[in-house]
Parts: sequence; C-alpha cells; structure tokens
Amino acid sequence: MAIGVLFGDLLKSLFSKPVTENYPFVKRKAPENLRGKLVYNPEKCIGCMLCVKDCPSNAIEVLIVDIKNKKFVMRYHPDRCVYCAQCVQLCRFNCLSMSNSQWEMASTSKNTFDVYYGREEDIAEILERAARPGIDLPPYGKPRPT
Amino acid sequence: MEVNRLLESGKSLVDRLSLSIIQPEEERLDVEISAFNLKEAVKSIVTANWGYLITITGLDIPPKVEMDNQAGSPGELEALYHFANENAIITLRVKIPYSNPQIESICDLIPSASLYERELMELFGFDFVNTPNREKLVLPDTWPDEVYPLRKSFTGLADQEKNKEEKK
Amino acid sequence: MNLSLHPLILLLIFPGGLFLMNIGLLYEWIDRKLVARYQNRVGPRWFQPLADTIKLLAKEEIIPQGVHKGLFLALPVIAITGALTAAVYVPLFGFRAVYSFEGDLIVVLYLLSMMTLCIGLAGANTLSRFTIVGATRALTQMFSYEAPFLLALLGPAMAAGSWNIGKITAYASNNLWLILAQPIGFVVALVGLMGKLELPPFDAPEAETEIVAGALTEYSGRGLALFRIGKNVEFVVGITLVVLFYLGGIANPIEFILKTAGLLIVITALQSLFARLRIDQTVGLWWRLGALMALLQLLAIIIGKYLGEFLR
Amino acid sequence: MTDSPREKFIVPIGPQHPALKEPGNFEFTVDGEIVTDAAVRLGFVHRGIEKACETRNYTQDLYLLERVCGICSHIHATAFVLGVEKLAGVQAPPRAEAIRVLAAELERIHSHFLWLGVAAHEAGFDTLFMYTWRDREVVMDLLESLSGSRVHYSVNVLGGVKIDLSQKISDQIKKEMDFLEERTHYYMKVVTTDDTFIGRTRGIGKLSKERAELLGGVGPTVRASGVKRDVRVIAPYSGYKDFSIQVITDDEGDLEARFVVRIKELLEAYRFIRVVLDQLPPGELTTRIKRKIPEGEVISRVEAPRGELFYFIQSNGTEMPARVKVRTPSLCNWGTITDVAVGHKLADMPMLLVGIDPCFSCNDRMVEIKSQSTPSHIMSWESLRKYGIEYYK
Repeated sequence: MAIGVLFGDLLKSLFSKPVTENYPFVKRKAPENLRGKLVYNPEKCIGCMLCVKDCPSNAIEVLIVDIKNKKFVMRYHPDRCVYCAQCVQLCRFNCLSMSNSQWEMASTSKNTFDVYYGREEDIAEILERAARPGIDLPPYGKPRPT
Repeated sequence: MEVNRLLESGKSLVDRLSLSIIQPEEERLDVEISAFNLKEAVKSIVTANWGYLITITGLDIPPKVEMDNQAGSPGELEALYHFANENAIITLRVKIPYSNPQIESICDLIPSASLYERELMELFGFDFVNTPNREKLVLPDTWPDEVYPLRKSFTGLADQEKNKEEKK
Repeated sequence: MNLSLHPLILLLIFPGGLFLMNIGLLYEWIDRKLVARYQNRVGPRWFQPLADTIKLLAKEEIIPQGVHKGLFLALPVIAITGALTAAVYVPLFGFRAVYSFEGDLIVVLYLLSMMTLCIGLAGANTLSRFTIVGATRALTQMFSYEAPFLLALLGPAMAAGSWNIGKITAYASNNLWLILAQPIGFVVALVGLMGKLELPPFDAPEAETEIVAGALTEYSGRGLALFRIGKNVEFVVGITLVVLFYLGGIANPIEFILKTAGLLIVITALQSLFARLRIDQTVGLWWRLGALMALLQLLAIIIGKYLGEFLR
Repeated sequence: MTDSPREKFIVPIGPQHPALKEPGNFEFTVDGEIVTDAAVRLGFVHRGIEKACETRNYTQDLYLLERVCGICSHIHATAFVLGVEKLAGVQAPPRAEAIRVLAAELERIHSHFLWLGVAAHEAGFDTLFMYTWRDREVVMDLLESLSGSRVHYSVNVLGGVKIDLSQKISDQIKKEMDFLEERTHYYMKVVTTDDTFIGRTRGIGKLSKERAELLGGVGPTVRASGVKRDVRVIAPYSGYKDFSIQVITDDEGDLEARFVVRIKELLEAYRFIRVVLDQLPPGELTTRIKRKIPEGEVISRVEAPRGELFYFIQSNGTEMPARVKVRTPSLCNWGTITDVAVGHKLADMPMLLVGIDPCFSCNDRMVEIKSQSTPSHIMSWESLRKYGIEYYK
C-alpha cells in the first residue's frame, strides 16, 4: 500500500531528455537488415517469374523484352508492396534485395509508385511499346479475381 | 500414453452415437455424427467435463455435377465441433444438406457457443434451432438475406446481383 | 501595487479581461508542458493552446437536435462571465484588486462555482447520453469538493478575521506563511482546486475513456472555446487565491510568477502521479477525508486563536 | 422515488470511442452508474480474410494471415505455417523452430507492454501509459533490427524462417532483456502497490474458475482465474518442444490478477529468451516444401499473447487451401465480459473491456464488405455538405 509509487520516475523524467524522437528533423539510422524498397538487378535475372507468382500483393511485374537474350524489365509498385521479402527469399539468382536506406516512401503523387528497373535501353523499349496504341504490355502476373 | 488415454475416454463418451470414427492424427479423433444425435453427444462430453469447445468450424461442400450433366450429389454443409482436452482434440462432424440446414443449438449447454453459432448462421446459412441470439454478428446490417459469403458459390456481391437478375 | 488606469481598461484589458485570458492560455501551456515532461515526452509548443482556441473560434458551431437553443448558446457565455467577474475581486499579478468590499471572498467562491454549474446544465441540456452522465458526475463532484474547499479557504479568513480578500492577503503576507501555520488547509485547498478544475485524477466528469468528453461532448466551435477559456481563467484565479492565502501573498509580478510556477509544478506532478478516481471514490475521498481534515484544521485555528487571545 | 417502469438508459461505447483503439460496439444499460446489462456487436473491420485465403496460394496466404492482426502478426503466421508443414509432412530445422519461438516471445513482450499501457490509459493513469509504451519501443526496435520490420516481422516462410540471428543482435537482445526486466519489476511494484491504481483493479470483474472454464475463455484472462490453459505447455509446438516454458496462473480472477499474470509472463519470457539465445541450435534455416500441399485437414493450435489461437486448414491437393478457419483468442473472451459486467460501475467498463486485451481486427476478418446496391460515388465538398444538412434536418 503506497501512494504515488511513480514519484521517483516522475522526477527523473522531468530532468532528463524527452525520449520522443524529433523525426523529420532528426533521423535515426535504419537497422542493417531493414526491409525497405525492393531493388532489382537485371543482369542476373533468368525470368523464372517465381517472385511474380508468389508476391502476396501483386507488387511485382516482370516484363519480357527479349526472352532469348534474357532481357527483362521489372515494374515495381511500392504502394502495393507489403515489404515481406518473400521475393528476395525465393530468388535463386540473388537479383532481388531490399534496401535499408530507401524507406521513406510517402509521396503526394502516384508517379513515384511506379518504378521501372532494368537496363536503360530495355526500359525505353517497354515504355515505347506501352505508348503504342493497340498493343498490350507483355503478360505479367495473372490478374486476381476481384 | 497420455493422449491415447484422453482420446479413449472421449471416444467412450460419443461412441454409441457416432456414425464413424477415424484418427487422422495422433492426438486427434474425428467423430462423424448425425445432426439428430449431436446435442446428445455434446451433452455427454459436457457432463463428463471432457475439455472445452474450441470453436465450431463451418465447411461448405458444393454440389458436385457429374460429367453427363446429372446431379451428382446435392450441396452440403458441414459443422465441425472441436473439443480440446489438454492436447487431445475430438472433432464432432455433422453433415447437413443445403435444403434442410438445421442443427439443434448447444447454447444451453455451452453459453459461449452463441458467438460461433451466430457466425455460422451468417456466413454459411446454418440454421441453429433454439439459438438464443439470431442477430447479425459480423456482417453489416444491410447485408442481403440468404447470401452466405463463405459458401464456395459466393464470388462477390456484384456477381450475386447479376445471378439474381439472370434468374429473373 | 496600485494601478491608476481607467476602470474600463482595468476590467476589459489589463489585468482583467483580455490579458487574463492570454495568461490563462499560457498557464494551460505550462500545465500541459510540465505534464508532458513528467511523462518523458516533449509536449506542445508555446502557441498550441492559442492555436487551439483560434481554431475552435473559427469553426462552425453545431447546435444539436433537442436542446434548448437559448440555453445552449448562453451557458458558455455565463460560464466565462462568471470566471472573469471572479477575477475582478482578486488581486491578480500583484496588483490590487479592481473592486473589493467586505465579504468578496464568498462572492468569488460562488462565481467560481458558476463554471461547474454551467457545465452541469450544459450536459443536462443536451440529449446525448455521455453528456448526461458527465453532467451528473460534474454536479456530484461539485457537491463533494465544494464544502472542503470552502472550509480550507475559511481557515485563512478566520485567522485574518475578515472576509475581504485584500485583508486576508495583507494578513498572510505580514505573518508566517500559512502553508506552515495551516498545512492541512493548504493540502485540502490545493486538491480542492484540482477537483474544481476537473484535473486528473479528479477528471471523472470528463473521463474520455468512459464518456468521451463528459458534459461538453456536444459542444463545438465557439461554445467549446468559451468554456475552455473560462476554465483557464478559473485556473489562474484559483491558483492565485491559493498563493495569496497560503504562500504569503503576492507583492509584485515577479513574486506572482515564481510562486504560481512553484505551485504549478506541484499540481502537474499530482496530476501525473495518480490513476483516475471513480466518481464514488472521489466523493468518498472528499467527504471521509477532505471534509474531516478541513474541519480539524478549523478546530485547530479556533483553538489557536482562542489560546492566543487568552495568553495575551 | 416510486418504482415506475423506467426507460432503459443505454450508454453506447463504440464503434467510435476514445476508449477503444479499434472499432467495436458495446451497449451498456445503466441504472445511475451501475451497469445492468451488456451486449456486443462486432464486425466493423471485416476484411474477408478467410474467404480471401481460398483464392491465394499458400505462400500468399502466409502474408495475408499475418495481417489478421497488427499486434500478434507473427503468431498467426506461425500457426498457419505449422499447420501447412504438418500437412506437407515437412519438419522445419531446429534452428528455425527456435527462432520462431524467439520471435513469438519477443512479440508477447511487446503485446503485453502495449496492453499494460492501454489498460493504464483506461484507468486514467496516463503517466504509466507513456512509460510502458516508451519501454515497449525497446522491444519494437529489437524486432526491427532482428527481422527488418517493426510490425509485420515476416519471420516465417513455409518450411523454415527467413532470418538468422547474428551474435551482435543476440548480445543486443540480452542486454535489452536486462533493462526490460528491471523495468518490469518496477511496473509490478506500481500496479500492485499504488493505492489509486489498486482502487480501480482490485476486486473488479472477478471471474471464478468455474465460470471461466464454462465460458471457454482462453489466455491470461482465464489464467488469472486459476485455469491452467496454455497451449505452449499442454500441447507444445514448434520450439516449445525443446525449450520449456512455465504456465503463470493466479487465483484471484480480478483485474489486478490479470495485471499480475501478464507481468509475470513478461518475466518468464525474458528468462525463456535468454535460454533460447544461449542454446540456439546450429544448422539450416529452411527445408524445401512442395508448392502443392497434399490433400488433408489439419488443426494447428498455438498460444498467442491473448490466448489460444486455433487454425483449421483444409487442403484439396492444389496450390491453394480449400478452407482456412481462424479462431482468435479475443472471440472466446467476449463472453467473459458480458458475464462479469453486470453489477459494476460504468467507470469500470473500459477497464473490464481492456482486461481481456481485446483485438478487434483479430475478430473481424471474415467478410469483405463491398459497396451495397447504391453505387458509390465521390462527393464534392459542397454536395457532401448539402447531403449532411439534408440528412440532419
């Protein structure tokens, strides 16, 4: 039975620095294995599409530029991504990784949520194809029944 | 073995009422039972104080259509009453047809079953006779009647509307 | 200190009226900031209460269905008027009271109770269930703390032999600080003040986890802003009264700042030290403990006074 | 006052209410301050997860089910993974199992700290609320540096775990456990000795052992009433087969006992985590598991921070499950509230509600609510305003 058991802590808190982090002004270093934005390395990809198949949120599309020469472009939607790293786990050729530096992804425009990864000329080709009317983008992940 | 002893004692409680008993896993016993005998079986489990009701799972077995377009089997619903005692689990399985989905409520024996029964009534279209509360538990108040979202035939409210119009 | 200004200025701008309201906002900020610091948080910036008030004043006032419209609109005004009028009779910031007469202490105490009455009425006026429960609690709490609080302020009055705040203050500043002479009275007065202002742990009438915002749940915009300003003014007046009576009076603004700040640190610590009392616990505490202690204190004063006369 | 037939005075708590961090609706019929009746209505955050599981493959379901709950995310995934592995006849390597229970216990710590803070807030004890949440941040940071995410750790994959434990993180966890243990002893002292707090908890919401068993409650709620019901002990799963843990019970059955049980569980979790870290078995992290899971049915029971979590998985031999049934601990414990609420004061209700550590998103997971017959359309500010004015006229 006692009254005011917290008193010691109250005094301590009054004279110590607040623990609140002053976030946008002072940023803490992210931990080493933070699961941030997905990064894709087109050099190693063989186009097995496992990542597309098992992505729980349909965040990944692998667009085929030239299947023989192993030319792929990854279209990645950070807004759909749930950052579970299942794709990283699945990829046997280590072309996928999750960045621990890019994790502040709030944006006021939708454009930043449409990321193309790949060799520059391949991306250019894909975008050009997409711009051409009447031609659909190559098939990517099966659309989910809505 | 402790599990076997528990399962044996549980088995002896419901043996006389069961249609068939199988043991799919070491610590599990599946007891198929008719809807008529269910309450009796639950009663003997409760009075013997054998474990507690974990939950009631609903399963939908949609009607099978044979290749030559003749009705294979009518649609059925299955309710699984899971009882657990330590690590032993006894499941009472009750199959009922779509046309007459009635099961006697067990709420007077186990009051907490009310929530599970309400859930099944809404989501599968079971009809629990004498259940104390038939109000909606999880679905919105404006949800249409006789639309049971966890049945396999349900693919979305929009589709449901379309089907209705087609029937008309 | 005496101010030679036009009475209207004294009343409306300084030290009463406008200035007082701003000081009220400042006190609210200090209160919130200190509580935050006790809880190891950063707390709001200095303009937060002002920003809140401006925001509320600018917002649309929603008058709910089923209320007496006139009463609904009048109550916040009456509440803030009560608090501001009370301030007129209290020597604020070390300046002499604008008006004073024999017995003004009683008037001030009654004016301060207006706020709670108005909140109670406001709650009972609306149909919302939260406000009605809140109003019941607010009035219940008022009936419990009012008597001990009155008794606690009666102590210094009896010692000084006057009902005039000015005279009591003069007595308090010329003698031993009354916090030492009447420690029990001080504790009762301080805790009574917290009950009056519905500060935690006596915030059952507006316990957000039970009844949202209590009696004021249906208030929005201007009405809510007025209630809040009124409460802040009451906060300042209440603290000033306690300082005047128990901490040896206030001779100048600097003394005022130092003494009230000291008292604020204590009040905020008490706020963050306890779990909220249920309304029945509050009533029990006040009647069983508060009133008894205040009566004991009174008895001690009477005996002391009698003995003093006798020995002289 | 004459005994005239009085109208019922019902105080609604929720769906939107400061006492509830998630939507749920409770109606308390009161007579003055005394509650005479209580009713529950759920379903405000239904997402149709059980149905959705049937249209996704097992890997995708793993992440979907992890999102049943934001607080006990890991334990949901664990229950599912254990069930699927049992169906597939695969056993995860011992190191993976150890990491799974390690994450589960860390999660329990963060969940109990969260609960302690929320309960303190309901009691109007905001200082304790702030302190516990400050200390909870320590565990959150540990989980983040361990797994890479603060809330959805996604430690599990089918057939093992995704993350490994480095020496550095292991040391860091041990260090923080020491700090938390000291704080936990302190909080124990606060909740069992502070008079104002005891006034709000002791003797409130007493649940007898018999009632608790009859109502089928689970977890710390009934353990506080002396019912020894803890899946980690009665039916050990995953890493709990190798590392044993103790059941914490209390006989009082009131709110204070629930505080004591949960805080003691924290202390037990610290001990358990140290043991696991010291005796972490070496080896592989994953085993291969086929994409198609053999036909069958499986029951998977695990102990979530709130009590027994039950999964029933039915497979039809394809890549997608035929049925996933989730029975969350909160659902069982509602019955205990409506049972004990009657006769208490309105002021005790929020405390009673949080006493079971309710998790609404856990309950409400089954049905997707789509737009009703009226087509949805975006309203301009002006038309919304007009609509509002018309509506309330």
